[in-house]
Amino acid sequence: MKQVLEGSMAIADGVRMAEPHVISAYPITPQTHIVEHLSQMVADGDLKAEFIMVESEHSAASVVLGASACGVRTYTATASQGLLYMEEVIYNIAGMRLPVVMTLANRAISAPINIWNDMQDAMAIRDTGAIMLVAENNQEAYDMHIQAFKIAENQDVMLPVIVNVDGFVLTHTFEVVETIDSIDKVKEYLPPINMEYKLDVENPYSFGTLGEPSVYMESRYNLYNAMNFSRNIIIEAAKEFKDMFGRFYGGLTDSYKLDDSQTVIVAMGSVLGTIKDAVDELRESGKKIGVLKIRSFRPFPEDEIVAALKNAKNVIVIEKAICPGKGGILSVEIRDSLFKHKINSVSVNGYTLGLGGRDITPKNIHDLVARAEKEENVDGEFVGLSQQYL
Amino acid sequence: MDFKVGIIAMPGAALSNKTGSFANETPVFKHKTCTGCNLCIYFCPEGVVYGDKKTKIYDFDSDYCKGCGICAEECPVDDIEMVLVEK
Amino acid sequence: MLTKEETHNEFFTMGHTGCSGCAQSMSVKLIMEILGKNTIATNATGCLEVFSTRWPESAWKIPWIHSLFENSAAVASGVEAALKAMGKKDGITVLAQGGDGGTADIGLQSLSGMFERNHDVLYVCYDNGAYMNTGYQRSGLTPFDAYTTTSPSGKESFGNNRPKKYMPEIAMAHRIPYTAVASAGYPMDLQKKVKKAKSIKGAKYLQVDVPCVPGWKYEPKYSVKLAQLAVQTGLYPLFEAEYEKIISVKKISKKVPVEEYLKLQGRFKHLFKGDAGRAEIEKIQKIADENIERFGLI
Amino acid sequence: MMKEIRIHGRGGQGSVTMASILAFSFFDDGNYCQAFPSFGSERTGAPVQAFARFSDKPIRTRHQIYEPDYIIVQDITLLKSVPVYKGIKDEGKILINSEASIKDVAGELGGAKEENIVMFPALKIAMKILNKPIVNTTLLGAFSALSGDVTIDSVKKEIENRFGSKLGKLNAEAAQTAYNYIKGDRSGF
Repeated sequence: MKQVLEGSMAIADGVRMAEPHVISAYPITPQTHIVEHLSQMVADGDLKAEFIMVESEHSAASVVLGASACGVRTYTATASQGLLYMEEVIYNIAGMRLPVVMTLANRAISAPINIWNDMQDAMAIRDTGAIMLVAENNQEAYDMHIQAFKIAENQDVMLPVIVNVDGFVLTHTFEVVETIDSIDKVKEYLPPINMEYKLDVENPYSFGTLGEPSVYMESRYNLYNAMNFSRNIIIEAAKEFKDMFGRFYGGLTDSYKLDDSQTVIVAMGSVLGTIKDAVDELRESGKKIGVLKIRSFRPFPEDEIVAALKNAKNVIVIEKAICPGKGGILSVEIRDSLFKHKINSVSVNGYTLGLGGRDITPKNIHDLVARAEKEENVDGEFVGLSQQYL
Repeated sequence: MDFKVGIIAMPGAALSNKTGSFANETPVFKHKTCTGCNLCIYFCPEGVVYGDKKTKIYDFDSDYCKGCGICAEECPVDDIEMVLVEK
Repeated sequence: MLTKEETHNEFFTMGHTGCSGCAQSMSVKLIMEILGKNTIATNATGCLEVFSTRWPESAWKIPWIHSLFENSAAVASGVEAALKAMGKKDGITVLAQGGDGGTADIGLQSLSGMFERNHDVLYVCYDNGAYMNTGYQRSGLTPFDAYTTTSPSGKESFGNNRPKKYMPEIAMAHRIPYTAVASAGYPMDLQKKVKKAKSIKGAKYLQVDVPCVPGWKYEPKYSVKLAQLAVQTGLYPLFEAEYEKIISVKKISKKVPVEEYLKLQGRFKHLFKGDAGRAEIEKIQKIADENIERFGLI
Repeated sequence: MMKEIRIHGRGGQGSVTMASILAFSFFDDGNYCQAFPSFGSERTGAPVQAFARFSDKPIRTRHQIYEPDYIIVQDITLLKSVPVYKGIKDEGKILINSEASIKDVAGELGGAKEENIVMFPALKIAMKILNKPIVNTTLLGAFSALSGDVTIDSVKKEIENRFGSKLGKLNAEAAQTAYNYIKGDRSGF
């Protein structure tokens, strides 16, 4: 059914369709509406789940860790500082191969304190071993949460999945979302969770043992392999979803007007909508330009990126994060992917925009397209700074 | 499945680790004054002492005894003695 | 009758790598004997976790999970929630475990949250009065004047300059249904308290005094003796509380001067040099006397 | 075609509610829609903005609205502190809650054309019907009449959905009265 929903409501409803058994959360802007909606669903009896409102994000993640280890479906959500406080536990969840699903309402990091959107929080946890998907709009956010459980719980993956949704820009925006009417259809897509190893008094395994030097690397290697393998599962989950529900947003990446593009804009998340509109305008004026959307940031879609960019001249990476002491993050990874495939005909220009909720406008996109034609391998340059504050 | 490597251990698998080799001393149950109080069983940190309250016959599992000497120290009737392990 | 096979402790086995004379492993053995098969345990990072689960070995024959240092209580909350969600909570005890650092310092927040939400979990703090797993650093439960590597004695110091944090009273302040303090020196008393905790629904806190051979610096055979002396001096009062009310205390059978307790331990040996040390021992005696008075131990 | 609305108000006046009711109403009329706040940490009384878009095609863009087709001002005092007219399209219409006449604000027009500004006594209507100085629903009725881009029936339906039966009916009545007022029927006064 098509209806107008606030992003947070859409996400909560997507989570409800997956019927998690245990939800735990601690409030942080802009994640709050999601968990408020979920706790209301539990209070109203629309979702049968144990909802544990904890005393910190560290415990929110720890509660779902403990519950997940018992073999039930679990969910949590956070943002920004909350995520950083959770980070230790996220490593642990991934290390113990527990299929927790989590929403990250992307938000800037202190200091200065800032509640608005960017993706610096996500970038801070990119090596935790969690799969990181990024939603472009609230429809995709809704659908992606259902897919996330399927990916996480795949027997050969067994990793946490973090669904990134831009804070406020998606979580607090009302727009049309088509929800799924039949929970049975979702069940058909997403079968009940079935973990081979769990905390069970009949089969009493020990979880989270001491991994001495003789075994630690092997355990990390297995995780690393599972993450690599998850590429297939993410793509499969998207395709199966399309077959069943008719909606598709790409596998690890998606392309928009790429075929003959000399200039390609690469981005992830909600800014893609604004970029696509700007690209339509540029196309009308005769520019050969297209868009590559990163849908899965971890695992990183190296092959897809190389295939999409190898014939381009200019690549513009629009990134809402910065690595002090280096530059861009996504742009560096893209450049590395091309380098590894010995493609040196492409100039990859990384630009930093939209930090701490700074609006990214169509004019920004037009300006960058003009700039990128003259620049070469820009490394995370800040765009749109106010000279008066420097 | 591969992911259990380093993470998940089988129940009680520690029994394969014979900690008896830690011991420098080992108890000798003299069976002279024993009253069958069972304190040696209670107090053994490893749980290696076994025996019977009625017969007052106690022994220990040398495969795992670390030779701490608590049983001898706490025996209220001095019926346990620690002796050096010959290595 | 216990046979050789049966002594292979059913749910917490031998073969772990705890120190010779470890009072913590003794306590775990006693506790698991009461809790039995239908128990799921969580464990904070610490000695117990390290010595009982060196992969691929595990001394546990119950489902057991270690996550991190500070989240044993939160992980246990999640385990309890999952059992509830599956309709399996009845008949299964959730046991959360931590050392004194993992409980009263870094884990205090998650423990407080677990208490506050009154999860049906028994939390056991094995209190050996310092961070023994990392090599004897001071914790919030390190006793007054004890030497640790981060509260060393020296020309200007008699060791840890603050009294032990009274953790059981912090637990009681949460108005949880049951709080108890026990000791490795009194196994029947410990098991009685575990039995009682097992029968009560809601959050339970049990703190067990577990002497530590390398940390306290004594001969392994004195583990029990020291645990008993801690009680008999009044330095470690054993009691039970329901909600905010103390309902029983273990009376001291024969009051022992603290000196008898201190002199057996290397961590207090700096107090036995000169008049200044003597004055410090007086201060420790005062702590013991105050406990005796406050808890009515005699 | 996509049209954009920017709402200026103060924290507590229900600007975000207004934008979201607009979105629901546009949807009821068969359009795609989008509504979002200026994502501020503003507290009661501070100037806030809220935005709404509608289109016959799915809406992708997510930037804030700089060149609106419509501007709605809940509180005329904002004119002194906030450039409320900024970016208004040539033919863009501005709806201001005020009993003042257009001449009273002639000096604060910015780039806006006088003939595109509608001064509308929303507060008076709200006080009469709701007995409360909350003008957002009244302004929604006026907007429906002024723009012709959203039906008053949809607006009233979504107001009732939002506020429940009793309060919803009263607010819908306020919207209808405002609608009639703009359409020239001042019988309610």
